[in-house]
Amino acid sequence: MKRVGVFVCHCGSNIAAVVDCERVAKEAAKFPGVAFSIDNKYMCSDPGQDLIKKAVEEHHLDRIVVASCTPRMHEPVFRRATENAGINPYLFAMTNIREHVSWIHTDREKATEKAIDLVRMAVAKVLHTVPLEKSSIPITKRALVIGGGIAGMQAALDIADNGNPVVLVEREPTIGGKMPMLDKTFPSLDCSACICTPKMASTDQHPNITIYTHSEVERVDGYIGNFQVTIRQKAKYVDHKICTGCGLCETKCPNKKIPNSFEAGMGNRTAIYKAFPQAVPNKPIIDAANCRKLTKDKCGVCAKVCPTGAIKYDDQDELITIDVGAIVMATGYDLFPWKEAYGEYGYGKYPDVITGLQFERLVNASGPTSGHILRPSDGKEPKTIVFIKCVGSRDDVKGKAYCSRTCCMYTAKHAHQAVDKIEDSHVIVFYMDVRTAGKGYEEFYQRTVEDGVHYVRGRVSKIYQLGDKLIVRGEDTLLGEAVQVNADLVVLATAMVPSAGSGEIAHIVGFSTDKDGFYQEAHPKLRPLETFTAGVFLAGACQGPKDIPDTAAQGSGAAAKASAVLSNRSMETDPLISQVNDAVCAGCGVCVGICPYRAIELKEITQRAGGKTIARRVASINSGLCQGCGACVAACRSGALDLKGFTNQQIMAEVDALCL
Amino acid sequence: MQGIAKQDLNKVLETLSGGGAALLVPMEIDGVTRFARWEQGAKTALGAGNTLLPPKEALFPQNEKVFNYEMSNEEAKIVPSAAAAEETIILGIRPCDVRAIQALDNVFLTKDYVDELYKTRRRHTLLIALGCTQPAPTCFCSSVGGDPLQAEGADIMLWDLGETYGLEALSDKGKDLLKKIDKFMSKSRGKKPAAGKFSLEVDSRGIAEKLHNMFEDPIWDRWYQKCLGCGICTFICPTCHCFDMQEKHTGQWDGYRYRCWDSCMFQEYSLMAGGHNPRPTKKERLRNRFLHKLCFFQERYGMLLCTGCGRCVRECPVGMDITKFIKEVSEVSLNE
Amino acid sequence: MSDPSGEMRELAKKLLENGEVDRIIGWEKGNLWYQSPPLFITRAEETDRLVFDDFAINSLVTYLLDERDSGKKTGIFVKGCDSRGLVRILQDKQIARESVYVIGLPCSGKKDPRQALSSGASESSQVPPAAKCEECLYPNPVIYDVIIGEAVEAKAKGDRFAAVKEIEAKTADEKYAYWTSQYSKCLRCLACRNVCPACNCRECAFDISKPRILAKENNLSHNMVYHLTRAFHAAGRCVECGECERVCPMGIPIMQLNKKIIKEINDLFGPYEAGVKLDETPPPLGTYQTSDPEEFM
Amino acid sequence: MSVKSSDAQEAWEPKILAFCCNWCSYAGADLAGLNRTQQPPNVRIIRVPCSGRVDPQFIMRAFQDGVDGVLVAGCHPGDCHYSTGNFFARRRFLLFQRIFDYIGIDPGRLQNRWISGAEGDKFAATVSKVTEDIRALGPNRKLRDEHE
Repeated sequence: MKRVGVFVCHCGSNIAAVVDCERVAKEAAKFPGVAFSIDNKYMCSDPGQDLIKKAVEEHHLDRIVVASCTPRMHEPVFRRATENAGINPYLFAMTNIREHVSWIHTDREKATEKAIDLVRMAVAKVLHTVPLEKSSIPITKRALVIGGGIAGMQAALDIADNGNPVVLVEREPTIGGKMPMLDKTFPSLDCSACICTPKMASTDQHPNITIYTHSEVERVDGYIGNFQVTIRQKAKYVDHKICTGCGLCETKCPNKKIPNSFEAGMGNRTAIYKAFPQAVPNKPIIDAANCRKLTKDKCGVCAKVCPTGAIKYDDQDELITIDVGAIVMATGYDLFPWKEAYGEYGYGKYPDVITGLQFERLVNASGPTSGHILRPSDGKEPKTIVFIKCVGSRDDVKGKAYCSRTCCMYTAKHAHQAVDKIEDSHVIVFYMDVRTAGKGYEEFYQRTVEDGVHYVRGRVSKIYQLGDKLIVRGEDTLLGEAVQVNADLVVLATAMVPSAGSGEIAHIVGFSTDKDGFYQEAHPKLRPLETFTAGVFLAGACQGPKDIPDTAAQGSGAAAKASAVLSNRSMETDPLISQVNDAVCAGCGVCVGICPYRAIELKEITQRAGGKTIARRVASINSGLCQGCGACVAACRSGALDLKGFTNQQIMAEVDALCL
Repeated sequence: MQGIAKQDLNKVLETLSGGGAALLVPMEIDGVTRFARWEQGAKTALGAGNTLLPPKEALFPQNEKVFNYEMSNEEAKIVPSAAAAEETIILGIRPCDVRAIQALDNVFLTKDYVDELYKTRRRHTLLIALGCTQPAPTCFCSSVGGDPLQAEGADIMLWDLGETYGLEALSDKGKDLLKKIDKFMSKSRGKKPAAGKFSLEVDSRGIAEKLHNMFEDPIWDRWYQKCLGCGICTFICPTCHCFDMQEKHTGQWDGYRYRCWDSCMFQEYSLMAGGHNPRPTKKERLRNRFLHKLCFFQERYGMLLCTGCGRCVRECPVGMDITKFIKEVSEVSLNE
Repeated sequence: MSDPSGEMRELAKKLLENGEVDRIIGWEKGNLWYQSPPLFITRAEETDRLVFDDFAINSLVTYLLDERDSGKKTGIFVKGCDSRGLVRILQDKQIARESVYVIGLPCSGKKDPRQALSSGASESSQVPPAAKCEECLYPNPVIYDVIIGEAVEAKAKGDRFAAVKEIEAKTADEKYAYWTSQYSKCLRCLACRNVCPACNCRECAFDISKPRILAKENNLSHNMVYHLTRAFHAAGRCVECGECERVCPMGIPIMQLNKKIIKEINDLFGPYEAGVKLDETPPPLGTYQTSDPEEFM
Repeated sequence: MSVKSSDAQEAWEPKILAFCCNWCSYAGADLAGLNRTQQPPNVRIIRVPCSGRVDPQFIMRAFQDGVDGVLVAGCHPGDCHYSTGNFFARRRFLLFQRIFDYIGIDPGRLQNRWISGAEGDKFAATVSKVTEDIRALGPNRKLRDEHE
């Protein structure tokens, strides 16, 4: 016979002022299974919790019900109190007679009746509880960071500094991401490369960090603490163990006219190349598609000139398998492909309509023009420069509905640089709004305006070429009049979009993306770094557009989350998760597709049936992944699945208790 | 033979139900023919042959309260349920169904076991049987020891003579009842009619003895496969009488225990508390049903538990035909 | 339609003789002229018993569930409606596709033995077509290894949901009175469940005693819950074979509820035909669209 | 299970059951309490992790047992703590409400709402509205497992 103890809290006068707690306790004593029942001024106080302990001893209770405040606050407290009293903490039920009764009702009689009902339901539920134990899963103390931009480097460094090994996988031949391409950073106008390349070097040199560049994650199995990752190291054709990075091969390579993506198409590179002089690793690879040796079996110059014999034309892709305990996603962003969407800006047919990133290369001292702003068409210095903001952002017809957050500031920076670098320049910015939320951002923008940059509120409706001028037509919506500018150069502040292939890698790792393809955080406010897949965290622009300080902060945040996972040898899992009754499960698999955490798979079991042993497949719950939402349970027709702590039987008992 | 004119039937029914007795006659209700309480103006289905639902529910309802209980944390109290004691007349019951009630009497009233609930109902029930002149295509009472025209065990026997119903009291209770409707009685010229031809016929002699040795016979492997495992045959059978006992809570502490029809064709029927099922597949369950009908009951009570009403033959959705089974059994040669 | 029995027997014989299948499920002639019940054979010499006449109405596919663990291969005959039931069972992973050899039979409609009896007919030509066949949308098998006979045209005419709309037009109390009159009749014989290809669980929720979701007591409330639960469990999965309604001895219009659900699923979540394509995504209640109708704001 | 059919005589008060998901609607109810937003005392809440946990079986059971109305509340679509649970719940209950309507149970007796943890006022307003609706419909007898 089960022996339930019921404890009714007054919460000072918070409950007792409206609910007759003594009467609730007296009524509760008559409920089936209740062996002891009492009311008390403050159940959460030490004397209140001691009361539970004493009552358990004196009345040999084996289950506890506390009627007090919201379980969202004190459930852990009373679970512990139950445990301290020598009872399994899950043989406990709590009901809320404060927020849901005394604070919202004034009629003492009706409030008391409601409280009695709620206690009866909790008693009915607790009678159907069974002892539950937390289980534990081992943790592999190593992290994987996917993406070697500023977010990924920051995350890798912080995890590594925490003492855990990190594997950093970067698709490009160098880490660094987009930041080294930038000239200056707003609002401080620091040299971007000057603060970024030391970070790249630190990442490279950190003893706990292993970098795989020119590599992609091909497969991820397992779950938090226990991921198995397969990395494809693409063929580099240069043995980096031998190569000294002397650079001789690059100077001798005859194929010199390959557009360099690092220069955003504004400059060229050779077929054997490093993306830029400070690339990490600072060793070249061969771009197989453009190498004459690899495509036509001619040339072979690099092998001939290489002083160490590092060139390996027969290099192959290599698959590397590692175990990790946590994963940080830092796959960054790309620019919105404006040429496909904006006919009014010429679909890319005017060479002097460029993007902000291209402008970065133009003003960069290490860029193709050595930092002189020269327009691509004729190499002349532009005098009149038009900047257009929100190209692809805040435009749900042609582009994206969202704001890309960084464009207002980098456009202000660009405008400032143009005014600064070009004498007698005339700089016009077409904008929808100016958004400068950030430390020192508004001041920077005001400075730009004071510099003489002309801000026009309105969209540009048309750009066309006339002679060597670009005719920019728009509207000044503040003055309500048409505006025309005869410009030498037009710079588009294009939207940020998730980097190419980010959806595929999300699928491989096993979490979801939002409607724009950015990675879906577990909660937009309170869990911005987590995904729904336990052990997978987000950093940087892969989660949504953001600037460098936010990205760095998120990198550190994700690192803290990942480090927390790796800080233990094993981790406890909440026992309030789904369970399968193998005998009942028919293995239809409807639950597999419903689980948002990929926590259910069909596994084979053997079973005795009709005198023989048969093998069949049934659902199986991964306790490391299941979060206990119960969606699978409600979808299970036969009732083979159930949710511990919220079982069908418990809920039915609560329903019955309400009415009987 | 005495008789009543068919045109007086309503008045006769009115008189019979007038004394406060429940008069159950075949009626069609929401598309189902069954024995239901006749009230003034109700249309009978006397001529429609066998009802879909047998009259057993009048004596053995699908749900029946056994006792009430009241409990507290200290004690439990049982309050016996008062058995219904309403006078009941079942009119229009066919001879096969009367024989079925005799089988139920055997189960519930003999062999040192008396079921009080059944006994009370039975004692207050009077049977007015209607002989069958034209057997339905699924009828086979004559093949299992029945007589379509004579219902031994009924209180009154009726025959459809065209314009009139011929009448004959078979018991003292029947004679007393006939006095009540004396004024509608006339001397009928007709005599007990002759039975029509059966289209289903099978020789069931010796079936019990033969099946006694056929528990492990391969015949069951052939027969169980098409069975759906549903309970149609048991629920519409006039003789099937298995029940389950369950409790229903009507309050925190109060409730009642009831019994309700169960079916040996259900997987859950023979499932034991620990999870073992001695009749794990449809084969064992079908075997049990047929053996109970055609062997075990005969051995215990001296009659088959099949009265040839043909309901299962008619209603089984997979065409399970007990006459065909009997025939196949008779063709089996048992070599020791 | 010409009688395909000859071809059926020949094929069945070949399949059993060369060991391609371990058994065949088809139909045979019953004791009475209006019965063609299911037939199970394992020996080539029994194949002459196979028939495919007006009364071969039973779907045979649920019998595959009885042998789902045996590892045996079954040759099975399917009509259009039966084949959708087979797809249902395959999609629910209850049997492997390799464990069945599917012989398709285009079907222009069958007759119901109970109707034959109640109509007082003495031969097949006097018996009207079965109710479920009048509404047939898929007379040709949607899945098969081999097909015997020519494809036939769907004969369903008029509004598929006419009966549903008639009920929808009633007031709440009229609806409830209607369903009360129907569900009060239910014996809970479970024939509708046992014959249903969508009811392919190993253990039915109704048979589980902890918690018992449905009391064994037979009353209107429990009968309603039985029927609503069953319909909801089959929601988006019902293949409209109509077997549930055919086997019901009490004449409960079970398909009127199933069809209502089909109609609503089509309206709410877009057109969907259960059991038509083997490689289809999860049934409508096993998935969602963020753009699903929003009524709960 | 089931109910005594004696509630007609005394002043009838609607008996309403609410299933609230732990993360949004239950938190919304807590917030309404915190704000001391007065509500009719007719609703009893069963806390579940997610609206996706709510099996229509529970709702039928509640009506069998004798409640007059049921409210199922969850996070707004897109805000589910478990990301997708309420999308499944939405499909399930869009359909189930229509089934209820079809057998003659007034759709007002089974209501669904999305209520976030920040919407204490919405929670209180919903409780008031549902209570009013059910009061207007009167005691429910349909689907009820009645006995003497």
